[in-house]
Amino acid sequence: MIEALIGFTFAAALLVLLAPDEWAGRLAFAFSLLPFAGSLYLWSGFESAGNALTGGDIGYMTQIEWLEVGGRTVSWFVGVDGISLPLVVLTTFLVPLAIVSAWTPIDSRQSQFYGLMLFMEANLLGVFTALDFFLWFVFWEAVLVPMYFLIGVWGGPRRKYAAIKFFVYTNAASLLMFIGFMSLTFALGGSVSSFALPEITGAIADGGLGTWFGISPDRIAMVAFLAMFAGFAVKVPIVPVHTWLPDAHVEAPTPVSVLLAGVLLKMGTYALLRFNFTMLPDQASALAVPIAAIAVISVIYGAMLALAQKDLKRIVAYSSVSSMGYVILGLVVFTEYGVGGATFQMVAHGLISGLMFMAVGVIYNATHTRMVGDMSGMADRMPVAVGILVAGAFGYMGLPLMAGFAGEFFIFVGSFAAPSLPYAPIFTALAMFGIVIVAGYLLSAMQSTLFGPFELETDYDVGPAPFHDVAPLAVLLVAIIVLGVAPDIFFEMIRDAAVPVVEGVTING
Amino acid sequence: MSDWIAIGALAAVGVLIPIGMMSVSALLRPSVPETGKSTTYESGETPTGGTRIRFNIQYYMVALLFVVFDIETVLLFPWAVIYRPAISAGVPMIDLLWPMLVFVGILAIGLVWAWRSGAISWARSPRATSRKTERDLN
Amino acid sequence: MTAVASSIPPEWYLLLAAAVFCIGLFGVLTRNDALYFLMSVELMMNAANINFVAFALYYGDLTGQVFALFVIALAAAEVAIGIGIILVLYRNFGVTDVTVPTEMRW
Amino acid sequence: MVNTLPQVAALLPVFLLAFTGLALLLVDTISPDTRSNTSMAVVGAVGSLAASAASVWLVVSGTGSPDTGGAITLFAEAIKVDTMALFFSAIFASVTALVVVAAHDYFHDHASPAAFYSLTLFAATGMALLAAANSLAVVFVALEMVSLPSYVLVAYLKRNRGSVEAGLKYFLVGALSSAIFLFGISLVYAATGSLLFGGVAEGIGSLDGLAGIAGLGIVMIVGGVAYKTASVPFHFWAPEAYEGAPAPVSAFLSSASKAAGFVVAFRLFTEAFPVGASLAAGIDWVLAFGVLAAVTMTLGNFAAAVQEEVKRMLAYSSIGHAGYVLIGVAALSAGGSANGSVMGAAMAHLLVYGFMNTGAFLFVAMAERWGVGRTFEDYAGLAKRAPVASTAMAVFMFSLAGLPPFAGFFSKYFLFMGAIDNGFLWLAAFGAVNSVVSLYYYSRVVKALFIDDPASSSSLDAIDVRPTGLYAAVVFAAVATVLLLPGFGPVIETAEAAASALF
Amino acid sequence: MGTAPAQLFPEYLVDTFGIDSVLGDVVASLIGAALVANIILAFSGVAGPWAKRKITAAFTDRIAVDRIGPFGLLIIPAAAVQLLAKELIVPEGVDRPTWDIAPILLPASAMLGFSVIPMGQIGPLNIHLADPEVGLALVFAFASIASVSLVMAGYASNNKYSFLGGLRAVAQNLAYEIPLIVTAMSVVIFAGTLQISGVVGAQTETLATVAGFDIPAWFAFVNPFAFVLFLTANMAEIGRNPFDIPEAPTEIVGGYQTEYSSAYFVLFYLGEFVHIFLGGAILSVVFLGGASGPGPESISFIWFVVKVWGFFLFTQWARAAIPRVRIDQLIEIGWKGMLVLSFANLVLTAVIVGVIA
Repeated sequence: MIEALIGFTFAAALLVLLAPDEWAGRLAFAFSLLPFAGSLYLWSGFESAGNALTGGDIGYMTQIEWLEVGGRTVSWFVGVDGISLPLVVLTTFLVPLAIVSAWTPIDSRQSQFYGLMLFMEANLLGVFTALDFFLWFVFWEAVLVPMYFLIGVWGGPRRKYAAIKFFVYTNAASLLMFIGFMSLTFALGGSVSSFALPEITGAIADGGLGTWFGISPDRIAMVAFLAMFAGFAVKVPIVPVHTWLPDAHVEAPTPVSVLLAGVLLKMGTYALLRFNFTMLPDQASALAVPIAAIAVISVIYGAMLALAQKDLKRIVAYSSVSSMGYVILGLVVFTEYGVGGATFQMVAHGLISGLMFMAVGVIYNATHTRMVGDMSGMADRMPVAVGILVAGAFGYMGLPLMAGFAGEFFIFVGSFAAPSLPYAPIFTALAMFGIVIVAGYLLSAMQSTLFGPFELETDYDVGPAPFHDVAPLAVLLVAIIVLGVAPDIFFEMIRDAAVPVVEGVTING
Repeated sequence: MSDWIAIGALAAVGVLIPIGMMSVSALLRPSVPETGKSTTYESGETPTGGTRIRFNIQYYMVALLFVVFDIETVLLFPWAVIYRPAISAGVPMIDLLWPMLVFVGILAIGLVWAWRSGAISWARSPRATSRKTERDLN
Repeated sequence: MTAVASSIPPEWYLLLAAAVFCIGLFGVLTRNDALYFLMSVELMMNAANINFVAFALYYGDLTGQVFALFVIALAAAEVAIGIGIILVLYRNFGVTDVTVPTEMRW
Repeated sequence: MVNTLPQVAALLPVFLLAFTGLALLLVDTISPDTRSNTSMAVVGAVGSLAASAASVWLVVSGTGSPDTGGAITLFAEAIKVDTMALFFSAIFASVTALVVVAAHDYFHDHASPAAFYSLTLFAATGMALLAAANSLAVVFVALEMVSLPSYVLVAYLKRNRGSVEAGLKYFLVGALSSAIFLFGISLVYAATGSLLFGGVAEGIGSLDGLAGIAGLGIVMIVGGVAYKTASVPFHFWAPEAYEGAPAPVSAFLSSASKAAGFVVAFRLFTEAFPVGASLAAGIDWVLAFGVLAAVTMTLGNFAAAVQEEVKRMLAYSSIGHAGYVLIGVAALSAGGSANGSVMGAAMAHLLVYGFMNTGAFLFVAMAERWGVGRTFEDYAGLAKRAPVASTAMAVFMFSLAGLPPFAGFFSKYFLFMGAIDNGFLWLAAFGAVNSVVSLYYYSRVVKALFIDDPASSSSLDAIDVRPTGLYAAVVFAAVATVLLLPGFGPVIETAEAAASALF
Repeated sequence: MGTAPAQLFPEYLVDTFGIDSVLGDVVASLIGAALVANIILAFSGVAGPWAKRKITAAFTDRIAVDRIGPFGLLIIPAAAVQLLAKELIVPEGVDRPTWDIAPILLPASAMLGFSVIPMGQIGPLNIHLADPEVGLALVFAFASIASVSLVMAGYASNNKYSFLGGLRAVAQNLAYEIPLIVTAMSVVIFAGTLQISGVVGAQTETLATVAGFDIPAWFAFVNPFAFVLFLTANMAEIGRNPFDIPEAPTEIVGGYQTEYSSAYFVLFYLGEFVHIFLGGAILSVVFLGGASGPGPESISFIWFVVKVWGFFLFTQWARAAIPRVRIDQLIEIGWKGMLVLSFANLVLTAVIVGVIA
């Protein structure tokens, strides 16, 4: 089933690549609906419980041996559990919307653009479903390639710089992570016979780590944890390795920003959850304080940076850094609500940041500027789009009954009384303070751009956005509200999968 | 005793005789240096141009072709020597013949190719052939 | 012949071959002219041939001798190709000095 | 089915390549004046594809593998066909097919393309023979059979000063190194009294007082191998030759010829000079190869990073890749558990490299055919006019860099892992760091093609032709590079089995 | 190996005088070499030039050399002294060491070829210096050095004609060397050895008896086709008419020897004669049963002289009777005709030997 999903997306990407530019966008949208339908089908039939890595049920599992080398098999091993399924749904849901939102801004080499979007979608699906390290890593890296082109070819004026910075940062990070993981597998030696993540997780839990090149198992585990954490931190991103993100966002075209913020950042947190926190819970809890500190710094620092920006896209980008900080905090506290909330927040943030970027993009399409000081009174000219933007901003601030509230609420509930994290209340309180800043900067930006008299000198009329620009915004808004009203549609399964992770940790002190 | 001593002896004698004649001549002959004598002989005319003339490329072609076939003879000689003894020893003729035939056949293809692509035609184009002059024939 | 040859210790052949090889190597390293280079390389190959023939005799094993024949053949082929290349070199650059052509950075 | 054929049928790929070369001469003989470029290319491509297919078929049917009775020895043990030989034959024949197809367009207005095709095929024959050599004599003869046509191929554009200069330099270094190689063989013969690998190995095991001679000989042989594989210290011909040579020839040399050098190394240093016996005799070539590998990959990569011309960059990167593959020899240890893995991974890398590197050079050939310049700047914006070829080039570049979605990643990965398993962590670390460096300069090409704007609006007008053969070859190489990722299982397993059979 | 060869001349000396040491070997070899050299010089330095003039005169219906001595025989020493005493003119720009070595190399190499030729017996003396296993290959190798000396002379003389002559000499030698050797190889197939005594020994049996007269199994009779090929190639190899392209006086003055005078010229002249006689000797060894012939063994030297002089007469007849071929004809005949024919001959011979053996 999952193979069909990924395979179809690849095939669609190829077809769109070869299609004529004129109807590549429509074709891509049509094709992209099918994976969404497929993921809904997966969701509807999903009954598994537990975490895929810790011996729980794996939905729609397929395992076929691919190759065997040095006594270890690499296989096509895919499946979903409560953590990955929401992300799969998020991906397939966002991509069609992003494609529609690209119809206006993308006006050259369309077939290549949409082809790459679908290609990226296929690889993202792979990342979230792969349960074999190699397979996962291939998909993980394969996401970078279309992203590089999408930013580099269709981006803004500084697109080359942004694309290369993105590429270098994420690749260096991948290498670091790869080395970390590999040293783990070497230390495991003969106790594993494949690169399947469940098997490796099990082996580590059973104390399978051995001495390797004279290094003790504990130290290897710690080094691996740090290397992988550093690698994923770039992807998330966490302060201080976040600097590629604003550049990439600002330069990327709107639909690409949507996917970048909506899905690509979740790869980092997803991988952190899967690898660092599920496989090496002991190391994670040993390092809980520094990690929580970094998380809180991300929250606060990201928000402060956002406050200082004039570019709407940059504001949203930095606020993403801030939001990701919550996710890390949720993960590191190792409670049912913390981890579950973090996962939920991934989905919620995916939707909300997607909405924000898309709305900013709609305004940009009309005004060709994103600078806060350049415009005001946009609400006059584009009432619908602006209305949705405002709604999205409130979602970002954590307005109740919207998805963002649910995610943050779960995280704070989980983290406030976390047993494994010393000084948990302080961290939580500091993180909560971030919300205030978010509210501050979003409100001030809204105030000056959207309201008041219309002031923008253009030689053309700035009118309401076309339907196909606004429609995705509306759809996203609906989804955000639905998720906010009924978080259980995802949280139920997420919690199923999160509990085994939490149980894996031995609480020290 | 070694055959090679005798061969070396004849080589020594063979070199000594010319050197002896040169020496004798050096003692007998007069020496009357004069610039006119020492100019290059070109049928009595004043020499023109340099002596390092550009000559027909075919000389190289022939030389390269020779290398190919000379090597062939080097490798064929051992075969020729053992052929009859091997036949007498009861080796089937076909076993002895086919390596040589393959070898010669490959070279034959090479020769035919060289032939057809004009490597061994002294004058290369029909036009050049039609106005063969002394210079072209070199 | 065999008596004479086998009365010479094998080290002498090795030394002779090494000497010839070094002469060739010296020529390669000190001469700029492509033709000298060719000759020097031939010397080096023939040094190897000395070893092959001498030790074929020493071990009473024909392979070395036969291989020497092959080497002679290959050396000739190499010279043929070398001359061809030197010829086009001369056509293009007007010299046979290997240090002159510097179309590309070294 | 194979078992019912005569044993000599195991050499089918060699015969097919040789016959094709001869057939090409015959084709040209039949119509020397019409110079039918197309018919020659078709014959050459069909022949080399047939050889490739034959190799694959023989591998699949288990010819020469330990499962079906072990390696097949022919001609008084001078030839030994095993899985490794056939594996490499497949590489050589595939690269030859690509090069021949591409050459059809590259030499579309050349006066006499005939010799090009047959020389390529003859060189490929030599390579296939080299892969099956079991005697130092066959090694040398086959090596020369590869080298001699290669010299001519490099200098094939005889009115192009760059080509001639490249040919000259390639020839000079080649002749010198083959003389050194030969002298090395003669010293080994002197010390061991045999030219057969098995005999040499026995001799190495029982050297008395001649270890110095044998050691010197092995050092010289290492030198010869280094030349053929474009490794330090005999690497400096490579940038010149690859840059000056016609691009299809560069592709051929840097992929097939290099692989030929490595198959010699693999065979020699497992069968003739086994690690254990050599170390026992005090000849530590493992360390020598380790140092060579590290220096080669570092030098190649860092030199490639500062190049301004794409072809030259590829040339240096090819040196870097030689360094990676050398790990396959350098990371051997006596009785090491991962000997087979690391050498098998090196073989697999050569196979993958055969496609991706050939493809990259053929893209350069296409650019030369279009007449766009040679520098990175000249390639700017080519993707706007030639998206398919540029996409293929991007695939090659990322694969060469070892980015995970492409086959190049797997082969490198298994190579480094094998080295680590055998206790050569430092080599793997060198390789990994170099891979990261390489990403920089490979991505420069992609950046130029896709992201940079053309220098002027008219600079893309040169792209006025769609050379079918070149396109076909480039696209095929790209598809192969991509498909080798899912299809990597059988490749690496075959390679590992083939390599393991040598220990 | 045929009949056991008679004792070689130096060995005979060693045995006779009982000087069994390396030094003795050397001395005996030198004596033998001196004898052989004398015979060669007698042929080529004295009798040859004289006979050439007489023969040419006879063919052209003229009278030649009859003034000095009986039948003008003393003209040879007179001419020698005269030439030796001439001034040596060294043209400007010659490449001196090369220019000097060339005239030494030509006669020396041709003379060296005689070292393995069995010249028959004078009384008890078997005039055969050496009989190595590779004799036949060796004699061709020695003979080929001549072309090196020609090209040296041509190149070193700094003269267009000389240069062309040298080049032509090489081209011609190259073109006919292969047919020559391949044809000889067909003989080797019969003989099964490269040793000269073996090749000669293989020709001693009786091929057929016609009218009570035993025809020996000379390869000229066994394989006349090969004989004709060999004869032609041999003529070209020694550069005699109609293949005297390298000198071709009407085209390029004197070819490679244009700039030579005095003793140097004499040496070239001598060398050419030695070369002709070597060609005859090779022919007689390979195709005409060496020094053998009817009658007792002890007169075999006579037979050798007859055969060699027969070949010499043949060359002189060709010189007078056949016009010189053009260089393009020469090269194309060599590569397209002789080469193909010689290979056809080789394959046929191999098949025939295989069938009858």
